[in-house]
Amino acid sequence: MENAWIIPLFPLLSFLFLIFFGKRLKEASAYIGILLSLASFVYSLLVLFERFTSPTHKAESVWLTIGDVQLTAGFEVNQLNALMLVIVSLVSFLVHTYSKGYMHGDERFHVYYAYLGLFTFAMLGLVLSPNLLQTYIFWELVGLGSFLLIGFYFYKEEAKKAAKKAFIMTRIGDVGLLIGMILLFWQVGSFEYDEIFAAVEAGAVSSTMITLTAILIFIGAVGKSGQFPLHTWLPDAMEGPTPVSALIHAATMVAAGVYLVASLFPLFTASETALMTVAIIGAFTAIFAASIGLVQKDIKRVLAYSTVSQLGYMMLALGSAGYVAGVFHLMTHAFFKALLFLAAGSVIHAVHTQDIEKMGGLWKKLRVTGPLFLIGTLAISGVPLFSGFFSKDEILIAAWAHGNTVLFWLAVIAAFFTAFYMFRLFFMVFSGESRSDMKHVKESPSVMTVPMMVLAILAVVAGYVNTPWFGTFLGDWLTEGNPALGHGHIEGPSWIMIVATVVSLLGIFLAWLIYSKRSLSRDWLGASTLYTILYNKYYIDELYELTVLKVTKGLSLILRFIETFIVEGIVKGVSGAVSGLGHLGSRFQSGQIQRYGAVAFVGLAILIVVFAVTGGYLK
Amino acid sequence: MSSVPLSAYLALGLILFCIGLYGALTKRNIIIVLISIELMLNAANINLVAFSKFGVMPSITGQIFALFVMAVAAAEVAVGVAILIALYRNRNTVNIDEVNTLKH
Amino acid sequence: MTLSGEFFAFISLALVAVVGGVLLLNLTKVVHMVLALVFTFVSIAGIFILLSAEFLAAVQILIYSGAITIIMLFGIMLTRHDDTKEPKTGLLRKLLLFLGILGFAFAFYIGIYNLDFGEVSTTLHENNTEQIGIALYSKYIIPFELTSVLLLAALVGAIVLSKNDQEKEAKKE
Amino acid sequence: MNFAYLSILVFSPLLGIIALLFVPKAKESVIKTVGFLATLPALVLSLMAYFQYRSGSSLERLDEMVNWIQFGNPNRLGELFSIKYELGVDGFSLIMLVLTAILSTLAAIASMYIKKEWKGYFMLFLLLEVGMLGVFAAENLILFFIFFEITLIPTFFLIGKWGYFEKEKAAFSFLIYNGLGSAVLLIVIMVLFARTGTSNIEALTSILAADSSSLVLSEGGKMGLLIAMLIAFGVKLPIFPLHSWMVRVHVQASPSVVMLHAGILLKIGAYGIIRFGMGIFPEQFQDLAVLIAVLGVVNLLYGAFLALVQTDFKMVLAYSSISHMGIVLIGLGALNEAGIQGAIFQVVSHGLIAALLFFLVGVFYERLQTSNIPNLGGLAKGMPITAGFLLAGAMASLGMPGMSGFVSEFMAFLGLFREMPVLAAVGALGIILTAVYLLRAVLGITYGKAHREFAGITDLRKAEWVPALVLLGIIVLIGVYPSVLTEPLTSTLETIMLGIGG
Repeated sequence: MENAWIIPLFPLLSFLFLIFFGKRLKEASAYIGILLSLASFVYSLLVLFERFTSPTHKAESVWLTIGDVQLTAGFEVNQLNALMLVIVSLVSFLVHTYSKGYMHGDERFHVYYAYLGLFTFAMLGLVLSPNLLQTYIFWELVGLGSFLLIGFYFYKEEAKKAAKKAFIMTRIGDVGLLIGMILLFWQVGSFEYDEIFAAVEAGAVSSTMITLTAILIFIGAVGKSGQFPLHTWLPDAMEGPTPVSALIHAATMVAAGVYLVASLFPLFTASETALMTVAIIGAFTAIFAASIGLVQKDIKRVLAYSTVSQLGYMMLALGSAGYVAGVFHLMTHAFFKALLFLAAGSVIHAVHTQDIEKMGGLWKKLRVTGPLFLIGTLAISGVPLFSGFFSKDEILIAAWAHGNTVLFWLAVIAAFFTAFYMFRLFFMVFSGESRSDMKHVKESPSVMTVPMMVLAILAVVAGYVNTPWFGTFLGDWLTEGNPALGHGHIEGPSWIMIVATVVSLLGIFLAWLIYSKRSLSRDWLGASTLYTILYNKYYIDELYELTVLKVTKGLSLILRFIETFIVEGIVKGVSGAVSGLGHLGSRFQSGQIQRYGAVAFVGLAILIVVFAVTGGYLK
Repeated sequence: MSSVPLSAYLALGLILFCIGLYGALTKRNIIIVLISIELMLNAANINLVAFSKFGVMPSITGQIFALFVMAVAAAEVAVGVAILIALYRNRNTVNIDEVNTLKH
Repeated sequence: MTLSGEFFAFISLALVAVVGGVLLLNLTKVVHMVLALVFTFVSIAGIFILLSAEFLAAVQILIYSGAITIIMLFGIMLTRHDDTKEPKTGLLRKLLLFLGILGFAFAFYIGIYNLDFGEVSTTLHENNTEQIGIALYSKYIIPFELTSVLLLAALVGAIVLSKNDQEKEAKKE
Repeated sequence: MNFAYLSILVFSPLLGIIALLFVPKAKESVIKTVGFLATLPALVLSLMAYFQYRSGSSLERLDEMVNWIQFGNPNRLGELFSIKYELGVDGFSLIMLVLTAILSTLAAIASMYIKKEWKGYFMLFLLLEVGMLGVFAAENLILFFIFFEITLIPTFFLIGKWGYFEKEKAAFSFLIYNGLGSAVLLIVIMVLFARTGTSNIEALTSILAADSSSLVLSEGGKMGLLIAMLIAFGVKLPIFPLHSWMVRVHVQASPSVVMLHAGILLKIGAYGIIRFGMGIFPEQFQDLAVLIAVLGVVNLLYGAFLALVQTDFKMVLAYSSISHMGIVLIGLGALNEAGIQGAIFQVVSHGLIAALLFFLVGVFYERLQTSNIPNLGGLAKGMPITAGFLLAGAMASLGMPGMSGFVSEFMAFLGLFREMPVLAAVGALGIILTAVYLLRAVLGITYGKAHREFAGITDLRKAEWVPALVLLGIIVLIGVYPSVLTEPLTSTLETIMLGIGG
């Protein structure tokens, strides 16, 4: 555990090596990436096991000295970190493997692997950070990795836009985080998590300050986790390669926001307002994104909105003081959403389109991908016995127990939506008639299917580490020795579980009726205004276009006006004055010595007369 | 001993100098300008010689200086007229206004 | 200031010199101006005699009244003079210069007015030429020799400058 | 160390000028090699000084002092006015010396884009280097001013002769603005010199610090001098609204000149404000802190907004320089350790980043003859490595952690948030805007569909790798291990903090 800092260095090594020598290696770059990510996974696993028995380990050294203040860098292995390490390195390793098949034939293959290495490095670094500053550093680097991978197909105009949007939208959040973090620093005098918590607990920070900083930091999380209103970049980010969507925009980076709130949980619990904000934003995002997901036609976009919605769920959990529920859902979601994305990638790989209207009847052709996709769908829909069921249940209980009745019912409706659109997706892709133009559909190679299988197994069993039936092992472990995080398991009325099950089954049934059995018309909503609004994602992008962008642009133009007319005017004035003086002077330079002599003499005469009359200055 | 005071000689020198100066700065003809300069030099000579007789320490040095001034003046006039002739050959004028090559 | 012969001589010589100068400025024909100048030079030679500088007086007449005036006349003859065509100097400049010179003269006059170091009996008038000769060949030998170099340079320079560049013109043709 | 170490360091480029005198005009490669080699002694010597300082030897040993000019009437004044030839460095100026030496060497490499009259170019270039090194090594205001002027004249010619289309105009506006700035500076220096009888910086600091009862200078006088000094250096920095000359210069001058201009010459302004403004008039500076911070935020936002609407990439970078210099002011306005350290970091960091970006502009301008963003696009296809460096440079510029830009931005804001949180929050908007305009420009150039065929266009040549890689390497080094800068700065900061009583 003392050497946990090595874990992020493996992928960094991979990044550096591939960026410099990858060009010669071509597709052999994949082996380097896979091997090094495997190394960090194995190491993370060892750290996790060690963490079961030994206490939190923290090591730091000075990074930056500002006067008397020393900012440190180091690493910390506590329960949450250890868990996240394993999740991140595992998904990363699987995606590395999967990509070898998916990206086969791309001419910038090695660059892709290099970027994956950079991202994994940053994400692992983020997870290991013991203080806010370091978190922020890796937080930004993660964003960089995400940006690079979204824009991987740089020659596509959409990819370029998406990458830019992703970077800028998250940056808006990041500035919130930065401000919050700095304000907190001047209150506490340190960026260290421990010291912040100690100060908060000791009441050294005023409650308004806690609320303010917590909300500012939450804005950072909102940006990264694609929460409303900074969510629009996440669906657009689907322009990147699909495995990237699985790694970054489903399992790891977008969960960083949740992770951040979880890491700073004691700060948030100290302010009821902050908690409430988190919960409301979370719940609203959950249902908001889910409703958009109902009508999208791009397979990856549906998954993207589902991710946004699930992240909202996690925020709701944390906002309802359900620390364990949030982290638990983060873990299960990482597995089943990564699985779904990889499976979607496999489908896209086979049919070369992302439009679900053009798919259908693939169940028979993709004998491996189909069932795997189904497992993922079942898990996310919260069908009993799958992992999603347990974690979602935890969240609902937490929300109920915290007294957020309205939010609770919102979450229930979101769960219904989730089940519906996921199965809509499933039925439209896999059931029904096979399309004529899809004859050459081939199952993906095993290098792609095996990682999916691993994820599928986890998507099924990961829930059993924390169940009301077999013990809440995860919860107990996470909260061990840290009462600020709340209890390992929150008791709730058992009808919640039944309601959740019923709701999700209802969603599945409805989807089946409409999209598989076709007993209900698919066009029942098609032409309505509601459909249009949903399909256009509530016109949020357009709204931003009209407000923020227009204002910025307008301001720029006004300033340009100032620049060209006022500032340049000053310049013109100055240069005009100078050249005017020059012209005036050059008139005397007639070239006639006699005139020069006359001027010089008159000057001398004046001086002499003055001298004679006043008797001299130096008397 | 002498009935004419030093200041009278100096005043004469001053008047001649001023006349020469005025001529040098206002006349258009280069020859006149040269002549005026000679006049100024002569005025200076009067002063030198006057001081050589009525100065704090009267000595022959003042006269010798005047002698040198004359030599230099002669050289100056020779070169000046030579330049004038060369100029006249090129420009066909002796008007000082048209000699403004310094401008360029 | 008694009305001695010396005073009378000074007054008349000074008058001639100043009148010569003034005429120099106001005559229109260049040759007349040179003539006026000769009067001035000669009277200055007279002043030199009053100041016990007989040798200088002789040199003054030889060089100024003789050589320089002749050179000037050559200059005048070798160039063309359209007195009528010459534009007059601007009145403003003339006025300004005149005021300037008046001020200048005034200031200096304050300085030299009543300047008197007292009379010391001198022997300048005795063997004046011999004295100059001794001083020139003893104390001032180096400047004296340098003067000859200067004159030589002026000689060469004058010849080079005024030489008609026949080779060039031959080439042109 | 040894005798005249700093003098040799400062004047070593003169050797190159002398050597160039004997090289025939037409021998392009020889001239370029000599020009490049002549920058090396300063580089080696400054790096040696840096590492020796890091390993614990004191900087005082480098100080030099020789009597230079003396004048005045001792009977009347009691003593002579004497100007001494004094060279010396502290941590801050040592860093600036190293930065100058590095950038000069790299700019000499980047001078391969010069197309004509290499001999004159390199002679001026080396003279400029002497001036820049001298500015940072001078311990005496008058000596400083002389070196300051030495930088002005070669820069004028370098811009006016070897630039692009409107180079003369740019050169003249450069000269007018900086000339006026220098004039103001000269007045300040002369007043100080006349009032205190010394122009040594340390002596001035201590005289004015002891002058609590305003014997030497009245309070108003000090404030006036400080404001004049701010204007003088503000032109150089440049502070809004004195910036428009700088935009022209950045657009019109050739890449190697802009590398030095953006990298070092602008930083002389910041150096002057920190060293002289803050050092000599600490109390008055405190009174002006709010104004400076506000100016900083204005610079930051104004530059950013204008960069947003430019179509020429060079214009974007020029306005981005204005914006980034705002961060220097923000840091100075904060007037605490974090802020000042951030400002100094930003000085160094922006020097490197701007040099990198302008070098890359030169790289693709050389190949494509345009830097207009709408005419470019998809460059990553034809020139992936250049595009990669460009992106890395942009990331550094917008404050990506792990690169030097972040450390400086972070510290400057850390400082300001302590003193003026609201103003700092407004300034933080600039961070977002920076990302917006840089991405817009850089992605516009490298990403998207290619507007033209890149056939026959080569990616980075070997000689072009060196500046790009070295600069990026240093940027990352500072970003990852900022102690390379903080440790030498410790004593300088302590002195400044002592002055402002914080």
